[in-house]
Amino acid sequence: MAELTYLGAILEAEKEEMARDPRVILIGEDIALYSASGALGKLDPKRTWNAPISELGFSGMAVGAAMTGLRPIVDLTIASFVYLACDQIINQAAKIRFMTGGQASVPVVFRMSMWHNGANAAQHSDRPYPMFMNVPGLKVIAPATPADMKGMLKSAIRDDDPVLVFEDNDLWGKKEAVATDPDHLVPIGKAAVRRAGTDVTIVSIAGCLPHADAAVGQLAKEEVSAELIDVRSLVPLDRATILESVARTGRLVVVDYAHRTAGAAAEIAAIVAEEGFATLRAPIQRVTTPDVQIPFSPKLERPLYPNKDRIVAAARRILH
Amino acid sequence: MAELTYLGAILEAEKEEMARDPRVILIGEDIALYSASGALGKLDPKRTWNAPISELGFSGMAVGAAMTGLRPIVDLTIASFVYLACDQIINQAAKIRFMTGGQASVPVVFRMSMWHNGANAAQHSDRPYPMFMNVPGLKVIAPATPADMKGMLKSAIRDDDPVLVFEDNDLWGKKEAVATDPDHLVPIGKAAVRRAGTDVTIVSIAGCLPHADAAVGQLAKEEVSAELIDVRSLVPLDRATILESVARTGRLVVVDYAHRTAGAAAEIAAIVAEEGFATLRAPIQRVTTPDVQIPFSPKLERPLYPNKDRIVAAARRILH
Amino acid sequence: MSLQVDQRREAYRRMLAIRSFEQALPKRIAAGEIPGSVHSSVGQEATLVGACMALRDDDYITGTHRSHGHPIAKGARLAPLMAELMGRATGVCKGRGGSMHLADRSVGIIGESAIVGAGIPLATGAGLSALVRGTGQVSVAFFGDGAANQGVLYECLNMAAIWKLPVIFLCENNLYAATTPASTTHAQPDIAKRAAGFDIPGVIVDGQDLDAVFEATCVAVKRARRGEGPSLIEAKTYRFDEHAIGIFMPSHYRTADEVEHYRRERDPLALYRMRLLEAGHGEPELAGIEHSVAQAVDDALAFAKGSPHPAPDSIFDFLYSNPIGQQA
Amino acid sequence: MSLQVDQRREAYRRMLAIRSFEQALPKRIAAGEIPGSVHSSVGQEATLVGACMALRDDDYITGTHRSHGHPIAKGARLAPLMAELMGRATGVCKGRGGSMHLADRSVGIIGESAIVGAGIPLATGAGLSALVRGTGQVSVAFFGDGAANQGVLYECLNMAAIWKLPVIFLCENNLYAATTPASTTHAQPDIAKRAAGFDIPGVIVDGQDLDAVFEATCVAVKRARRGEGPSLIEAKTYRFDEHAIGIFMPSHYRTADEVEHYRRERDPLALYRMRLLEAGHGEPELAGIEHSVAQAVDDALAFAKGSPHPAPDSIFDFLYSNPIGQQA
Ligand SMILES: Cc1ncc(C[n+]2csc(CCOP(=O)(O)OP(=O)(O)O)c2C)c(N)n1
Ligand SMILES: Cc1ncc(C[n+]2csc(CCOP(=O)(O)OP(=O)(O)O)c2C)c(N)n1
Ligand SMILES: [Mg+2]
Ligand SMILES: [Mg+2]
Repeated sequence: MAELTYLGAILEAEKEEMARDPRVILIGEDIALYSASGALGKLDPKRTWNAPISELGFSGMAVGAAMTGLRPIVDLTIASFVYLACDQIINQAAKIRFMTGGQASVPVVFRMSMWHNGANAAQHSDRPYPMFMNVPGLKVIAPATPADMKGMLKSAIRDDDPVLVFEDNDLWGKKEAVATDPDHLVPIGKAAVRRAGTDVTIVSIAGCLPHADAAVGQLAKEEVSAELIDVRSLVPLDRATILESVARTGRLVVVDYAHRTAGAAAEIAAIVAEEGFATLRAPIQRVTTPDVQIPFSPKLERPLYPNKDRIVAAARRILH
Repeated sequence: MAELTYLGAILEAEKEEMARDPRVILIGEDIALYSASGALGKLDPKRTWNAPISELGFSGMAVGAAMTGLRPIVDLTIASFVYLACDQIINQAAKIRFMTGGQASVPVVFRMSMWHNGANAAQHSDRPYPMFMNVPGLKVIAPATPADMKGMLKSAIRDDDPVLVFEDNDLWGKKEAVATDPDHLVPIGKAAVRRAGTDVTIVSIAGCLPHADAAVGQLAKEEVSAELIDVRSLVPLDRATILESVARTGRLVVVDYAHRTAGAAAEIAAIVAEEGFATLRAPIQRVTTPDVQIPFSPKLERPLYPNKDRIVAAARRILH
Repeated sequence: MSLQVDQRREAYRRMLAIRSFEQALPKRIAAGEIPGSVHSSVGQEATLVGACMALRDDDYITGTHRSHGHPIAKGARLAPLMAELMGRATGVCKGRGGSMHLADRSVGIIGESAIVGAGIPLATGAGLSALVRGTGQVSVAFFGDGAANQGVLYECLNMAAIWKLPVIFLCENNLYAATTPASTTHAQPDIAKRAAGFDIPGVIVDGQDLDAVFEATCVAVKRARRGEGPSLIEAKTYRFDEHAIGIFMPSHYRTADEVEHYRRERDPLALYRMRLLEAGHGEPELAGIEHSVAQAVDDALAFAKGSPHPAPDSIFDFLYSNPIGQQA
Repeated sequence: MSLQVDQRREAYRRMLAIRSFEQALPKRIAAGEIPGSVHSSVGQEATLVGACMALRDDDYITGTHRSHGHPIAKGARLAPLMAELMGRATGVCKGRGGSMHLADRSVGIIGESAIVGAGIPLATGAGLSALVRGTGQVSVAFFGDGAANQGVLYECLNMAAIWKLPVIFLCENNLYAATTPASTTHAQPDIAKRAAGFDIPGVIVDGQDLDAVFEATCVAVKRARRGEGPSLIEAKTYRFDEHAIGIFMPSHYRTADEVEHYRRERDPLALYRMRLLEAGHGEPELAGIEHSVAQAVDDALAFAKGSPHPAPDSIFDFLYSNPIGQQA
């Protein structure tokens, strides 16, 4: 085990996988920067491609490279730029294996970070994972701890399907002990039960985990036993763990930084309303960012996101 | 009133609005075709722009034109091409009014048709409205009848915000009597109760309406009184009409052609599980297209979509 | 570079195979055996085959919605293509792809994209892959004049140039994009001229002349394999049929005279046949090829019709490398 | 075309306003008064002002993430810009936009887009709009060398050319995109050369020379207003500061010598000041301008600091033309 930050975990995962597998390459804007900084060690120039600002083009190139023997990692830097690459991700990466009857695999990873509370305003603050959840053929992950980030990013790089990795820049500085074994993977598709509880199930998505965790702590002081599930992977989604928990607690709060309408929280609520209805004893609560663009002013931005108080309040609403 | 097909309603709405307001222009690929055919009458060449295949470019141009005094209608033809234009729709059209503190309006309409059962395969068969529902600042409509299409498309053209209009090519040939008054509008944001009922609420999205209607007919034969709501508008969504209906029936089936995960049906299910839980007497049912790409083979494609039998089966599951 | 004797035979065979394959389709569509619509490459055979004859078997190509010609030009077997058009389980894409997506991986095709222009970055990426893996392969992106207005082309020209990727950008300029004449949507008529801004050679060839296309492609391939980077080739060609067959398509956008002129004077098959005769290939030899191609198309039709449809419960196959537990 | 006496004064005033405005920021960031980071246009003032001096007040422009220079060059008042940087309700964008988005509509700015390249189609569309409405307005898209690799530029060059739109594509080529030298991401160094493929004039000017930029823009504007279509102008310029201020930015990607050279030899303000003196503008006159600009920046700071923050419950304002019933 070694102490790693969330950001360090990303670099470590890339470094290990690039060392392990010569097919792994990196492509993105300004990445000469971090390879130059030595963060990835000494690398063959043919393994890191410092790209022009051409998101659609190099994302599509990564798909073409993935079909022909490489395993590219595309660094899209900030998630708000992914819209430029949507056609290649949705119409190509997600569809090619299916559309060719399995003649081709598309082992490509698209990484992107989501920014909060940095006064970056509407064009640099999106959390667009919900839209990709609606696209069959993609896998979508949003790890919330350094250990998960390292283990799941490594799983993503070794996966034969396209994987979108959403990183929360809120978490970049977060530190914890992480496995150093280069073959230690965290599987894609399994949620983590962070705290066991009996009164209410709190499902946390991506960077909401610290807030949800704080909320569970607060609820414990009020003698409420909350179970905390960190979904980690949005597609595939670990329905079983969520349903099993709600079957015991009868109550569900879903916490998500993304916009409310047709988001990840809506999907989890719908699954439980459909398959867990018999055990549900109270209205499902979604604690999300409201449907508004992200403003520049920190005074406007900060209150928008889910936080401990909003989560605790949601739990209280359905407990009493 | 005059008999119009769904496709005819689109042309009639465009023709009337172009006659009414010189600021309305049309831009898209191969549209010289339908203006040449006379479908829009005699038009100033400065009002119809037969575009190169440059979806991102001309969508962005429409946004720029909308900010400077025009009211462009962008014909993206098939919805699967919208991914190319996502950046301009999501990062610009949806954000500009907010991001500039109201200095600019973006009265632009993006039209796109969704294809079913035509053996068009994965790259021509998407129903991508769910992803745009997650983007604040956009309005999203999916009318299911000629009268609604005419009245709502006209409302969209007169709206000061960007509106995405999803058309179902299943419905193109559908005919009905439509108001000829050029000022007859159908408002955006109001659902239509197509059939009143007391035992179960069936919420239909876009082109599912004929199937849902057939299902209601079938259920009536079985002495089940189903209420049928056609949402028509996805953003804004008429929550009140849905919640009020479920409050009476206690049961909900949501029918949608789009993929299941994080789709429009998930949002409606989540709203009811959150705000209508007290009145809900049975699990919510989503009848959707499963999370798989659309195959070429008609034998594979046809069974994927919601149809009368699947809707009736879903209703039965929660009635008995 | 010019084609050797048996290469000439093979080139003629492939051009004829495209033509005969395409010409067999309307009847099958009318009979309801082929669902949907098809986009035929009749008229453009010399461009497709001329380019592919300059390639190794393991070189990559990407094509377009007009997807039947590319695999045949690259040497694909006809039967799995025809079975795909009929949506059968034995189709090259297991019935999932259909007419706009006849990508046959066994001959190096990594995509026939029905999203106009979207195959271009795939081919560029395959070139990058070949470079990284050091295989000496090249990659050809086929695209239309319409596709040449998609911005992604310029992004890829630039990246291929700065990284000296072994990629050939091959524009099939058939003068129209669906119903839209290139003359109304292109600032100037020569797409090849757009290459100079990216320091890439841009050449124009007569796309109805197989040898001309072959030679230009050979030059580009040599350059690419030597590590000198990409080229753009614009083949001026013509589509003899309507944009699509099996769906209503207006024809007002070009004159009957123009179509007639190309069919009569600029038919790549007729032109090449004449050239073969001049070069000493006798009538019997050509008739032999013609007979065998006709037979191959008949065999493909029989194979396709005799093949099973995919089973509805196989719907989730090929979506992911492993099933992830989707629900029907 | 050359600038008249009072235009020269105004040009100097605007350049100086950009410089002084930008230079006031680091202290305010350090003091926590400006949240986030800012991208300064110091070094690029002659390009911005030279181009805008050739425009009418009602002409349109779109800018970039480096968004302070464009509005000031177009004549905007400083106070609402500064208030915006401080996230105040009196800001030009009511505190919603911030540093990357100082679009001031009152001077014709229809977008400062932080999505690299995305302002280009907006400006092209404004040109189309001017043409349709017959107003004689022109539209200028400012964009960087980095943005020049976004495909959308070529889509817009082409459409502007075929429809003869009154649009000027103005590339601020400051040699770097964030940490990436243009020499590593552009197939050849001159972005202007990419215009020829679209039959558009492409000219290169010294972006540190206000008069040169002004003259080139005048030619393009005249052409545009006459209905002859678009032009591309590439101004070779240089960014004196780091890519962004207020966030960690490495500086290894260019040498200190290079930066020093530009600051010393190629400072557009110093160069223009010298030219004004040569042209007979006396020291007292220039000192007067300098004093009034310093005062204006101070006033802007005071206005901004004295302004209220937006009220949290106003969050849904400006999202739609009418509230649609969003939930907090
Ligand atoms: C991105 C996208 N936009 C539009 C279409 C609709 N469409 C299909 S083929 C076509 C014309 C393509 O023209 P060109 O590239 O010249 O190829 P050709 O059909 O002439 O072979 C169009 C507009 C599409 N399939 N994809
Ligand atoms: C689409 C997109 N990709 C990447 C970025 C991140 N980014 C911000 S500024 C920048 C460099 C832009 O370079 P250039 O266009 O030359 O403008 P300059 O900063 O030099 O003024 C990059 C890559 C972005 N904002 N938008
Ligand atoms: Mg064409
Ligand atoms: Mg730059």
